[in-house]
Amino acid sequence: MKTESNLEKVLSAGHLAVTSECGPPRGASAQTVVDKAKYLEGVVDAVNITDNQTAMVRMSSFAGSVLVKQQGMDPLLQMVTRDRNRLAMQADILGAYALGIDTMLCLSGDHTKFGDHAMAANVHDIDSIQLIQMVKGMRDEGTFQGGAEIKGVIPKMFIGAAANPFADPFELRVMRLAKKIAAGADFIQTQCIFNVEKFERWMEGVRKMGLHEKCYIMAGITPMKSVGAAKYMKNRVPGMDVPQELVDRMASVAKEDQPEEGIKICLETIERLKGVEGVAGFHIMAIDWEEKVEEIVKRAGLYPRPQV
Amino acid sequence: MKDFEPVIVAFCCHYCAYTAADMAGSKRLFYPSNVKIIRVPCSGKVDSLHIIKAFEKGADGVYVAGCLEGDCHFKNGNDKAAKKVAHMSKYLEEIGIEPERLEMVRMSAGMGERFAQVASEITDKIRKLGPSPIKAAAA
Amino acid sequence: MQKTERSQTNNRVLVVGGGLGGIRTALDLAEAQKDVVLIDRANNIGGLMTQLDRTFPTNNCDLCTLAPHLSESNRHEHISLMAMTEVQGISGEKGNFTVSLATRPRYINLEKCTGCGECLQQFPECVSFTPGLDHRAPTCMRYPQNTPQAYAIDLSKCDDVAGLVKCCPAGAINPDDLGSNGDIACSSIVMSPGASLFDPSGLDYLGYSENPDVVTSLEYERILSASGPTQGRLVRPSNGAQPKKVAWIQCIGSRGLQKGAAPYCSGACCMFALKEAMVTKERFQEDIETTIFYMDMRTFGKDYERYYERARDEFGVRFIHSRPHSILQHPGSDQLELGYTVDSNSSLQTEEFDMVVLSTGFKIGDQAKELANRLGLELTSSNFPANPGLNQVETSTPGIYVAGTFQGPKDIPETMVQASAAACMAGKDVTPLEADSEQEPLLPPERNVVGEEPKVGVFICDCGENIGGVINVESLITRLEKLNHVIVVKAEGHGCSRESMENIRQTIEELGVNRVVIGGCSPRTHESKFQDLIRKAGLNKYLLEFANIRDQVTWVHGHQPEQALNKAEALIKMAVGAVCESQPLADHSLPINKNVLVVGGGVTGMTSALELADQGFKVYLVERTATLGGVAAKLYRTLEGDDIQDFVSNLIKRTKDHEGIEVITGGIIVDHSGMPGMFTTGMQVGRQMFYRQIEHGVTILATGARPNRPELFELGNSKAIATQLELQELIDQDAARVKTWDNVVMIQCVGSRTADNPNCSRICCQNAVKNALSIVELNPEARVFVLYRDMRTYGFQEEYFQKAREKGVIFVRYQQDNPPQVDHADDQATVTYHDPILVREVKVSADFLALSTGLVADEDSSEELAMVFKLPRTEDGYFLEDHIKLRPVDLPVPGFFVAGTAHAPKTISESLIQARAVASRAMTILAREAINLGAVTAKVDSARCASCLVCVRACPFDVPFINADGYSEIDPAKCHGCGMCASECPAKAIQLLQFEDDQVLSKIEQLFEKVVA
Amino acid sequence: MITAERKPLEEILAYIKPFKRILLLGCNECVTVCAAGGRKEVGVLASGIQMSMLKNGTSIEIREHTLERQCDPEYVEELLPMIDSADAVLSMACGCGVQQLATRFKDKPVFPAVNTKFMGGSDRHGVWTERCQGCGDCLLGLTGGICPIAKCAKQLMNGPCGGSARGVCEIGEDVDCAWHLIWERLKALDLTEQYLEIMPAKDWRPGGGSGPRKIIREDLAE
Repeated sequence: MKTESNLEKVLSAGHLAVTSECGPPRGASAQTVVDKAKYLEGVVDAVNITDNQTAMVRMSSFAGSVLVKQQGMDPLLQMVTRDRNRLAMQADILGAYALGIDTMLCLSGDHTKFGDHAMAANVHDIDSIQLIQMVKGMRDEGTFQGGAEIKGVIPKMFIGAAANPFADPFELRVMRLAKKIAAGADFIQTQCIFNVEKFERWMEGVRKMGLHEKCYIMAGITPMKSVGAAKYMKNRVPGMDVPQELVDRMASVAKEDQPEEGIKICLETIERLKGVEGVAGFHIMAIDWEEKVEEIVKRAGLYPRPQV
Repeated sequence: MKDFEPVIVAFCCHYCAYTAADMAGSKRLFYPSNVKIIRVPCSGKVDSLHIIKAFEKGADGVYVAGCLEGDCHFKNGNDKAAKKVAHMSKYLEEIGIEPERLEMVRMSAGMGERFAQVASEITDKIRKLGPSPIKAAAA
Repeated sequence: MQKTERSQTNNRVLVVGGGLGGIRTALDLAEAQKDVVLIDRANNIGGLMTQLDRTFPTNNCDLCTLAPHLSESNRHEHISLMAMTEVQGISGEKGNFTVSLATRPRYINLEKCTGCGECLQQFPECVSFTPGLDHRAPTCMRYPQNTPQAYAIDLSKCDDVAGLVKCCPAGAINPDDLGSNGDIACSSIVMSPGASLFDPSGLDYLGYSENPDVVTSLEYERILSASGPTQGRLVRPSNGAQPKKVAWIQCIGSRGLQKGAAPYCSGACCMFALKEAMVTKERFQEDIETTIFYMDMRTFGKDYERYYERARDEFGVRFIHSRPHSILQHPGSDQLELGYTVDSNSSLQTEEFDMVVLSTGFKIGDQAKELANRLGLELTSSNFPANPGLNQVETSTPGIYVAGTFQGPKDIPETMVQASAAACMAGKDVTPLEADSEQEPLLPPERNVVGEEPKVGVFICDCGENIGGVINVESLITRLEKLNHVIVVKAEGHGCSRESMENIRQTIEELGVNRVVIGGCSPRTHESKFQDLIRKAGLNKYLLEFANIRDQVTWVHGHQPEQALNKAEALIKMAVGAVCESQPLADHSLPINKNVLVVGGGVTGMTSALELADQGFKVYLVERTATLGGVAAKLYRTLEGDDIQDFVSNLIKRTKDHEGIEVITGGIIVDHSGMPGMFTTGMQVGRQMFYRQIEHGVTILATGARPNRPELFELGNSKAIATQLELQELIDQDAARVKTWDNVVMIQCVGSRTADNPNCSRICCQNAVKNALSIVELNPEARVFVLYRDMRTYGFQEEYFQKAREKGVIFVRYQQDNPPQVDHADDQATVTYHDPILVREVKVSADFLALSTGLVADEDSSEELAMVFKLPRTEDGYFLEDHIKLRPVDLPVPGFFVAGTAHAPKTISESLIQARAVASRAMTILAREAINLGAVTAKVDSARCASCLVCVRACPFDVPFINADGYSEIDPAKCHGCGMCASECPAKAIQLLQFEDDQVLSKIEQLFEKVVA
Repeated sequence: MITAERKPLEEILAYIKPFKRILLLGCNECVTVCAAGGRKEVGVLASGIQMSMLKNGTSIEIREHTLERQCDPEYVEELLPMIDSADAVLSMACGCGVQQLATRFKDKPVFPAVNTKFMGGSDRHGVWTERCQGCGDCLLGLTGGICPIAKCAKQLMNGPCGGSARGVCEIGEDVDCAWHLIWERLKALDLTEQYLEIMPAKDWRPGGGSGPRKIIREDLAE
């Protein structure tokens, strides 16, 4: 065990882990964070707290994580390299660990162009892989990125990274994962999987390089609320791969039955992925639909969560 | 402005519009005398600077007349001219001159009728727009 | 009638017919310094092409491309043009003909007529028109470049002769004109009077005579034409409404399909119909439907197949393989009902259309036939002049040559090629004139005006009433006299008359005028005349500006004399402003090296070499292989039965023996430099790869094509399967084997008209017919199946196709998406195909399967040569000519020509025609001592140049380059003078001479002088 | 080459409003090549300014001149005979040229007429693209000759983000994914192994941020 992280415990015990996410509000209300987190209590092993998701200003991931921690749950601090330089990020890591946060996800972040501050500078002092390296260096070497020694308590973070098996160039996707693992990623949360076949092909490549043995791979799952949402993800969200059959399937049922159809698809996906060697768990991203996570986890046979 | 007579400069390609203008002549097709032709070997020879200087000196309207699409004797001079005209139209707007005062037209050497018609239409249009703001300010 | 002896010497060529072909022949000869008399029956030259709206495959308006040829031919010092003239009779022989000519009266003195059109305005009924679709055609001058630039009077229609005579401001009308008869001596004659079009009136079932909405393709062309009777509005003649559905019916009067139809294929109608349908679709898009009813789409010309594909795939033209048998109009309906059947369904189909266009073919009209008879030419059964062998432009009478549609049906590019070839042949019979001996009188030295204050002389023509009738020239003069730098303003009456020209010259000399402005007609027609004038007055010819106050002022503002006067003043002021900025310019000229490099030692290259060497030019003939002869050396007989082996070996012998030809075999071109008239080309020769350089003035590419051999239909896997090329060898060399065959199958379009090689190989259909005929001749019991997509036996080849059918050869059409299937054993091939008439699969066990594999460009050689010579190629690797229509053998790089199958697939006799055509084109350059490149070229000021590459990129002809000093350099010998580099140069480092910025800006300044002081 | 683009006329007019006599200066180097500030653009701008002024009922005297290179002091000396007769200088050169003028003519207001954009090159006639950000520590040797700092929207140094699709960046259809290009190039060069090496966090110091960067060649500097 590298860390005290609950997620690491669940994964290392060989259970299929479950995580979900909670987007902090675009305001200063702590209660909103608490309310959203409540839906996930006892249902997941860690709750991702997003960091200025889609480049829109929100309550900081750090503060949101602290609020979740206060509820006795396990937050997973997301950190993007877009908004801060390496000094700020290392400072936050120290602070977060001091407040009991021991799991994080290292990302480069959506470009500011997509958010509400398109005019803002994209910092990108380092990229996501270099962030992973930096966090690992802090944990395993006890040094800051600049080389100086960390005084006293060393932040021991369970380090996560994202992977998108669907983006181009496809052949580079496994190698890029390998690079993230080489940099120090302990676990991976993938982009939402709709094109299961393509994901399986990716996993094949992952296994060929033995990467699934070096790192826990959690499959990203998103339930579609409606045919509109399906189309939006298919056409508008960069890096998403939604096969036309799924859109057609959503469209083939009445509007009021579409939410249920979406959940069915997501359950079928989980079921199929359980059988894929190397899948260590599921990361369920129910965007603006957190209340359904519990139902999904239960119907997928992933409930109750193991106590480790 | 009742007695306003616009002065319009027409840069005409030797191979098409200039010939069409001659043809309008041999067919005795009347059109307003406001249009003054400057002959160029190809509409692609028309320089942005010439267009802008024409306005600066007091033109109420300017048009560049080149060959029909695909008919340029020098391959693509007419298309280049059209792009220059579009670019200069934006600049005119910046200066505060109605961009409609500048136009690209296309015709073949045989189109005497079209030459006369274009000359009449553009003269009408410029007449409605009134004197160029530059000329008005200088007056 | 007057009887005049028109000439004593016979050192000239008579060209009969002033259509496009005749003009080309005359120009080629004249440029080769040979005298020509060009006669035409019509009032003006130009022929059929002046009636076309647009031409395939560029779909351009042809007026602008044809016009320069027309005015060129009028100006040329070696050409005397006689319109309204016909041949009456002939005597003598090659080298010494006497031809009697008769010229009808024009009643207009061409010397005096200014083309003002006053007669037409006042007496429209007396001025003869040229028939179009509409009898009220606006003018008998069909287009502004009419040559001669004059009208003609039809005196029989005139009641008030005195009034007519008086109306002419130039006094050019002469009612006593009797015309003239006379004899002319000449050494050779080129006949290109053209052909007529089939008249469908006799075919009742098409309803052409009754129904106005059934038109011929030429009539449809006139309706589409901007200069036509409807000014380009497409309307139904019956009711003036825009048609929604138009159908074309092909092969009207061709292929022996109707009563009175010719037995041959007219060759050009398929492309003609495609063009009309495309132009129609282009204009009206979704608003109109176009349908073509065809027998075989014969798009066999260079890149024509692509054109056909575009029509179908991009323009949505619909094609129905059928021959409609009736066009009906039911009482009360305004629709035309077409009745037809299609292959797979024998029941009658009908469909309604708004207009039906009949694609009428070429035929020899009675007049042309009579003319041929008068010349004593032997004719074929279709009344075309018979030719004795492989040279299509020869006739039964030595010294008389033919070109164009009079020789046989064809399109414009082929007419142009034949016209040049005829010029080559006819030119051999005359001797060129010493270039300088009878040239213009000695010119005074040019005065140096650099540094002098501008002293401008303004000369204003009143052009009779044309200008003087609208504006008061005197008051115009008063206004102009005060202009800066203007030292004299004079009215000159008809400025272009001999007397006025002399006055102007004297004024220039007496007053020391150093810049001249002419206020008169259009510089397009008269600039060169006045340039010559001021040059005679000791001024550089570029110190001249024109103010077009006739065509662009008085003619168009006649209703507003005051405004016209103001505008005339403005235009002259602008011209004065510009001329003050003008500087003397030197025309660029280059001396000519009179040697010729011919690349490629096939029949084409050898023929070109021999033609040029016969006329005294030194020729280097470079062949990359070790032997001469090319692909033709593997051929035995032509479709017409000529012995090719014999022909080729003769040709090789003559080539090798000719003193003027140096044959270089095993030569590979490796580098090239120079400019037209003085090229240097390096090559490696022989096994040792010995390097040598050759200096030459022109280059002819005759590198040929390669027989295609795609791995299709089991080719190469069985003795029983081979190409047509191999089959013809068997027929000639192993007739015994051929005789044993009971069943022979031929498959057409193997490796042609496919995705890989989209164009038609042109030669295969006639090859198949030729070989099929040979087989049934050897064994009348043999069954020969030809599986084809479209039988493209164009022109006279059609007659052999018909003959093959009569002999029992079975022709079966197959679709590209359902090709025949081939199974093979060692000595048998089983071919299964879908029979569209039987509507079922048919299986044939063939003793021999011949694949029509056609030709492909020789990538190896053509790619390399294209790189060395910087020549463009088509997508499929053939050399790309400068103008597909009018300059089919000239390459875009001046001084380069292409002939034979390096240009596109073609038959031997077609290659030989091109071989002679390039020889003729080459002589137009070689005959000169120097090439005059004019003065309108771009010039770089290296002090300003930022070496930014804008000019390099903007130039449409890739002329500018950054030189060793790091500045842009523009070779005046290559510059086309468009000025695009000058207008884009961001450093203002480039000026286009004669159109310099200062000149343009000065015009603008003068125009607005009053507005902003 | 340094690229630039003319400023909106309105902004230029605001700068020169207080003045009566303007020296409008082009530069015959980069800005000529990118069609922003050569002799021709100087002429076009002069006309535009004249007309705008005239329209607003004022007038201005504009003297047009184009220097070989505005960023070198010797060329700028050429202006001595004309500088006194101008109230202000409007420069169409890049920022380097404008500053050179301001340094040389201490009491003369100098204004930019163009926005200096980036270091780049022309893709084709009329199109220029950024290629270098002058980071001072070139890593093109490791990335197949394609710069992820200048060309990747996120300046990623270890591979493409999840937004790369069909070789196009998530930023927009007209932006190539730099890493896609790098990857294709590494493949073509048979250097794909290079990709697996993690590129460490970059030292940005050579890229500036500590005052103007300087190059001093001891052998040349006086």
